Amino acid sequence: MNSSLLAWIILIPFISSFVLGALYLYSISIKKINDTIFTFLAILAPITSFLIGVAFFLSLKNGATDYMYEPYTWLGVNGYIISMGFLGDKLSIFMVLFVTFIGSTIHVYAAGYMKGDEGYGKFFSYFNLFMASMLLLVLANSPIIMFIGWEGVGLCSYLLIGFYFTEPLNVVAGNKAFIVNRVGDLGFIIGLVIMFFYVGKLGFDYYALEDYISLVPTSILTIIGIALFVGAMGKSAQIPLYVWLPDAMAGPTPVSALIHAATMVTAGVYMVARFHFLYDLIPHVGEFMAYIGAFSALFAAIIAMRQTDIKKILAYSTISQLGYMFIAVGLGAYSTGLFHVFTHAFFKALLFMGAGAVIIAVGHEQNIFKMGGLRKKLPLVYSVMLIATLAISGIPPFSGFFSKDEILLKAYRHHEYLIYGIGLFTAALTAYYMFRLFFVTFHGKNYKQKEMHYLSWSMKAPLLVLAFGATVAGFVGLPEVFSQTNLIDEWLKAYSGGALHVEHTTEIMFMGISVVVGLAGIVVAYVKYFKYDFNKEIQESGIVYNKFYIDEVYHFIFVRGIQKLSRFISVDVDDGVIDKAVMSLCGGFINMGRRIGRMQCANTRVYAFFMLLGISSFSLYLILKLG
Amino acid sequence: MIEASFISYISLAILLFSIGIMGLISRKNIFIIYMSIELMLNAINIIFVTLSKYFGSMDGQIIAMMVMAIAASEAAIFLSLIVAMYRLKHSVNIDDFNTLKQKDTL
Amino acid sequence: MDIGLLSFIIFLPLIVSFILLVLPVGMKITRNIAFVTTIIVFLLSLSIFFKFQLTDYMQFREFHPWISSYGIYYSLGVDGFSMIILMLITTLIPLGYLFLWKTKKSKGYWASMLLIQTGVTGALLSLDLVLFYFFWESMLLPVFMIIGIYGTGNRIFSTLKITIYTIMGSLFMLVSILYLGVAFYNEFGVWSFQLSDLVQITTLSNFERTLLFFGFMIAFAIKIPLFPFHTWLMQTYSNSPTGGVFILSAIMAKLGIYGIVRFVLPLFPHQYVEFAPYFVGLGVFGLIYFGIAALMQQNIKRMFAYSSASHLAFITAGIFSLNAYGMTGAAFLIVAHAMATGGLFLLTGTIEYDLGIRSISGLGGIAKKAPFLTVAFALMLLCIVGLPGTNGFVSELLIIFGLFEYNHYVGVISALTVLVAASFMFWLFQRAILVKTDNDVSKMKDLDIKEIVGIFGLAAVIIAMGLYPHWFLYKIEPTIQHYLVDILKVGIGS
Amino acid sequence: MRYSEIVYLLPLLTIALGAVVLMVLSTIKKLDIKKLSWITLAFLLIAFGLNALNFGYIYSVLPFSHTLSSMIVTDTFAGYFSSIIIAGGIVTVLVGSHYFDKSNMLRGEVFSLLLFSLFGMMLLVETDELFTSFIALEIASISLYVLIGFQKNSEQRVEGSFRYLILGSVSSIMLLLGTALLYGATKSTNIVQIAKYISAHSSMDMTLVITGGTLILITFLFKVAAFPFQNWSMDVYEAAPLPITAFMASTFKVAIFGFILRFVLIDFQELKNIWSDILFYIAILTMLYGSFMAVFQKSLTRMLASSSIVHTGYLLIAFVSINSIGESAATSIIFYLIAYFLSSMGAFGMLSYIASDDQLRVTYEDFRGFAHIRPYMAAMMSIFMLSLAGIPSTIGFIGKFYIFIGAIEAGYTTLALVGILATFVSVYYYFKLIALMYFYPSSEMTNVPSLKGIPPLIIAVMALLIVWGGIGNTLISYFPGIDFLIDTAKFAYQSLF
Repeated sequence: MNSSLLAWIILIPFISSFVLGALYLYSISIKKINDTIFTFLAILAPITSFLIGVAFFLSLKNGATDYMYEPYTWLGVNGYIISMGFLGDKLSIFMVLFVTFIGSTIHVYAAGYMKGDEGYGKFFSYFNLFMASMLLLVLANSPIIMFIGWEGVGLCSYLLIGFYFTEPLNVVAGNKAFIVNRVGDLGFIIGLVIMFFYVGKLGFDYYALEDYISLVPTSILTIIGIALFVGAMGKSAQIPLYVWLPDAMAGPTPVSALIHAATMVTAGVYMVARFHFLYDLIPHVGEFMAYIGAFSALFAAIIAMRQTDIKKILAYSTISQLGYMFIAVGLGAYSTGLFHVFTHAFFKALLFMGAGAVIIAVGHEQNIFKMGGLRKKLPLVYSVMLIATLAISGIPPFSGFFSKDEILLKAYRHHEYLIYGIGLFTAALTAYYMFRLFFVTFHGKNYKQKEMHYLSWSMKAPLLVLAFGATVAGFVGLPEVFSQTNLIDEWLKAYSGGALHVEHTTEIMFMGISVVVGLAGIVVAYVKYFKYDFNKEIQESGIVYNKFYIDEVYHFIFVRGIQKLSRFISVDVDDGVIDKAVMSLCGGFINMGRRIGRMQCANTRVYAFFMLLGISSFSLYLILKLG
Repeated sequence: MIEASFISYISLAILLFSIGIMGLISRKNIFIIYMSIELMLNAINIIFVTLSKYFGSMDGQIIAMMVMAIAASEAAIFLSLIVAMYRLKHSVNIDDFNTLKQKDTL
Repeated sequence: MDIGLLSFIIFLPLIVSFILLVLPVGMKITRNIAFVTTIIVFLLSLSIFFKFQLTDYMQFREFHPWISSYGIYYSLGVDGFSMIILMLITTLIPLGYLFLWKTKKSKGYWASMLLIQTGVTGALLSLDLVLFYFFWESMLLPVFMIIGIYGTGNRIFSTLKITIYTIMGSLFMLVSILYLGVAFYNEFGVWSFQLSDLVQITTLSNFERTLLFFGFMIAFAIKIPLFPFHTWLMQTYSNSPTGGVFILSAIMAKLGIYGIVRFVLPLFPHQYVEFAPYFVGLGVFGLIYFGIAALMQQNIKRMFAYSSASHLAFITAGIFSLNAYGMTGAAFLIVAHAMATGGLFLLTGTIEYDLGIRSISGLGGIAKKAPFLTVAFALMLLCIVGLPGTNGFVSELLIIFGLFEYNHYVGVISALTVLVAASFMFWLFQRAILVKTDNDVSKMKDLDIKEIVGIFGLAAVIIAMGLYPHWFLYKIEPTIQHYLVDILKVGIGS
Repeated sequence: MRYSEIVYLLPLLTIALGAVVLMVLSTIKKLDIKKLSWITLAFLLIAFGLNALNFGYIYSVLPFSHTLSSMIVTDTFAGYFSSIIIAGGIVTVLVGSHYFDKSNMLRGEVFSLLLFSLFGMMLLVETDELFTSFIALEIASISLYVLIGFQKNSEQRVEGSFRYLILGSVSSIMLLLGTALLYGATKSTNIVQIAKYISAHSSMDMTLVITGGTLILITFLFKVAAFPFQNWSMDVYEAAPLPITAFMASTFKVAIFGFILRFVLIDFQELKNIWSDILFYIAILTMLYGSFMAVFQKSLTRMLASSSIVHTGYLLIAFVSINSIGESAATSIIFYLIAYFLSSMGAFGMLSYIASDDQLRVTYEDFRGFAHIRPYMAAMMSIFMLSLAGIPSTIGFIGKFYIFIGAIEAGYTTLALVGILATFVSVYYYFKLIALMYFYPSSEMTNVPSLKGIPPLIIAVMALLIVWGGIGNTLISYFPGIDFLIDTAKFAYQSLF
């Protein structure tokens, strides 16, 4: 297979995006273009990329070596060269596959969801730009090229969150997402620069880095590791940089499904896995990462319990699940983390698309307490949502169970009992809040009857595909107790962090615990919300509902603080001190002139006196000079 | 002998010159100012004449004559201006003439 | 006497300008002819770009006696560093014309624009210090006119302020130039103000060199501007007409940086190295200081003024980082920032033209009315922010590399640039362009076809430079190496 | 006695003859100002042409040395200065003719007085005898006193004239006193003889010589309005009719510098170090005082007057530098004098032309929006301002360049820095005028003469010369440019020895 096709995986969506964007601008300013053309162009791109990805997958599966394609020198300074290069190895092709697959389904879904929207073409232009950036991120062969994709997805996220940009809230959310991500990027760049300084001059692609990273002292590696992880925190919404993700739900639901649940937010996990050679050397940073992940998981789950906005609940659950992934990658079990990325992509995309369908159906209402009893009206959505909710709650045989269980098991086996405990508890909470959402939305009593909107097939079909995926995705990573071949671990052998052999009985015991915990959560939710009475108006409030006031605290410290500082600088310092000093110097000079001007008093005798003074000073000078 | 009288003449010149300068800056009457200037010129004339005598050449004397001529022409200007000034202000006080004073001072 | 390509590039606009001023032609003809002139100059400079050889020598030399009694020569030449800036200037100015096309200014405006072009290209290409100073000061006059006549607000005050401020700086430079000339004369017995001659001076004491170094630096620091010489900038930018502020920000400020690299570095390598820490510190401080100050500005141009100052401080830090990364990055950021900020000012100018002068809170909802403008605005803004895929990123990354290599802590702090610009730029974009407000923006028109071609051409270059920077950078590589190996090593060696 | 030597005296004699002829003609009522000015011009042009005959090579002749007892020397130096002085006369007549014509107070005697004054100035630069220089100075000055106070019903004019008369006489007396002391010390009033005495007795006590020289220097400082002898200049410049102000500010200064350069360079080659310290401070104070005065003026005349003090300061910088770098400093003084001559003559001339109709006080405010009514005149005025401010591409820049580089070469970097500071301040008051002319929409100016006739043409020629002098001859090699001016200035210097 020609390795240059790697570039086409990225280029196709990119070109598609460009063409769509140009057509859209043409369409709105000159002549209207039919939406069908947009749809066709838009959906073609991810599918083509997916097919190329499949071809690479098959080729790698048949034992081909990693594909490397370096079309040109990106930058060459001081004799050191950074190439624009793409790497198709097992990890990246794995990511390509699921990104393009999920991407394709969501494209189809979006074609239905966005139907008739004014910005139809724009939406797909952004969407394909996102695909291109994400694929660039995945396929890059060096951290710098990865960073191009990394920022590209951030930009698309911004654009798509603020898709309906006339509403201030959306744009503010977009800004927040971008800025918070930039804080992460700051870390990423610092890590990158340090890495370049220490090893990059020997070559800056992953291979070279892997070869030479051991030359760097551990203390430096620790800094690099933490700096890169800060980047991951931003992109993957971990404590303390998670605040943007819930707000990001302001974007259209397909965006939330694709970007803010399935793909982009997992970039951090992917990045850590990509740098496994680095993190393998610094397990203490990994542990820190795992703790951050665990606390993020717990914290987000707690907040999710009291939220009322269906998309926000899902957003917090995303943060929570991402926390699980970081537990895995932090503990060196990269393949396990990626496994969860994989299963999560399916069920979370499904959840969001289901939620989107619900939202559309009830006429753009997002508060679950204003829904209720939708089971009969939306039977298909009901059933796929059930599958997804079960999957996220960790109930076998749905996909989430396997991956989450494996993470918990890994945590236990690494003797990280606290993490294990948190993970387990979070699992219970997850089951609880997800079923709370589910029951309130689809069950309950005394709910109001609502006008239902029609759901097109292009929205329903992807739900089915993903439901299938959410059900069976877990089987690619069956634990040892069920199957000798864990496909994921096999495929990503290099990233599995060493086989952790566990006794079968222990393993089954752990599974049992997980299931019991998950069921417990469900039962509590059932009791509380299955027959939820919509007549009694309860207002959610309290510290948890208000997300522990973290947003407000951030706002106060950072936003207000910097705004005050900005005013201080431009008004007090610049205008008040520096400019004033300059101007008063000039004014002082002129005033001094006015004072001295009194010498021009037009009195002849005074003038003569000055002359005399001059002559006298000359005389004095001569006396001194001649002695 | 010649030495002593030389010093005396020069001293006289210095005295006259100093009186002239003092008159220039201390008196307000235009005429006196004019006379002070003439006094200074004549003091220099004395120097020239004395030197001429001392050197035994006529140069200095000639110069003195010519200075007188110049002083005369200056006098013409002086007197006509004084007339003009008196016409304008009916005053011979030099301090009354300050229309050209600097404006906008502090 | 033969007239070389560089002379032609410099003086064609001047001659055309005078002819247009004297002939009784109308505004439109003046504008059209001026535009054609800039296009011709652009093509000429393009030919220089392609004929440029990969060496560190001065190329396209021109050398004629001018004032022979003091050894002042009319001496021109191009190396890699000035070549990219030449390309930048000759590309940006025609673009500016496309945007200023519809402004119904009088013919003096267009003539002044041509004069400015002569001034800036002349300063850029001079290799004789007196000639450089000659152009350096001359280019101020048309700017003075443009801001003063066509500006807004308290324009007269700010015009006088910028003039006096910059002349103050350049007079200090003049004294330093003269001092160097005298030192050369005392040592070699002939007068010369050639850069290549003056670098050979050995007799100056360290103290003298330090004073002279600051004599030069103060001129450039005011032009750039560096903290604390920046207060003229904000007033001038907010009161300038679009064309003036476009020239000031996109071109003239960059010449300050250019001057440091072209003259200060070779003349005072030791001082350059010795004081590099302070200037790096000043640069990084300015980056953050101006960046934060930009956040709460109500006037778009004033905000861009702070934003420019922030970036230019960063560039300054880059050139003082004493290594190839920082210097290459700075050279590249000069180009990137000039393009982006120039584009932004032009776009802002269109908004101002349609809606009148308004504060940021008086705008909003433009995106709906003018999608092309919005897209162009966004692209320029992303370049300013340094988003990967634009040339802004490449250059900022290189500078951060360079600064990190210079000093780890400074490098880490300078990485804040990714945060600083983003915060105010996106906020501005939100308030001024995107979000719909109660303000009446019905008069807003989208870009016309000329402007679209121009601005998207620029955007294409920005992205091309972001995706394939090497193609643009390899020509200046020998020059940068020359600076580092032949000149800076001397400074570091002490 | 060779009668051919008369050639060298012809310019001087032509001027003198002109003065007498015009005095006679001015009594004829039929001849109006216009006709008289043409006659004056004819004399001046003849003199200029005669003077130009000897241009371009180094010569030094003592014509009729026996009859005149070597008190007149005609050399390249004198020729050079004479031509500037005559040119000053020509420009004054041409630019001022409109003004003289409009102001009915002035009568035909003006031209006679002007020529007498020119005669005095020419004599001043051509004499190498101190007492003759006193006479020449008095001739020049007395004519000027009269010219200033000619309108005897104007209080301002008379007062200015009188003040100038008193203070000017005192300063001339200093010259005379200095001459007396030098005569006493050296038994001669001839510059060359004095120089011989000084070099022969260099080991002896020179107190008397130095004191005499100092007194002459004081006269010079007074006439060029250096601190602390500067007060008169602003009053007198304001009081005088504008063409006369222009004449005084530019031409008279040239003559005085011509005289003092000859005196100092010939006589005090060895002793000039004596004054360098005090002249150093005087130069600084002069520049500062002028700057302080100029920044707050509202009247343009007064601004130009105070800025002429600053320019005196620049010239003094070069004058101080003469100590160590004689030739180039003298050259730079000569060059700067030309630059200043062109710029200030242009600026004052333009002012006088603008003010000639209504005779109003010309202030900054009067120029508000001027460029919109008279674009070309505004452009010329801007060129003069730029040249005075020393902005590149004008001759003013080149002049400053020479002065400052000379100062640095002579080791007076401090002076150069103060000069730079003064230049920097000057940008403010010169550019303020440009800003006012261009940046305001309309003008309330009434009765601005339109751009036709000879005066604007002459002013335009000067503006072009200023620009040409600033750009030089890079493109057209045959045309005289900066190098030509410098070379002739050097010839002039060399002819002194």
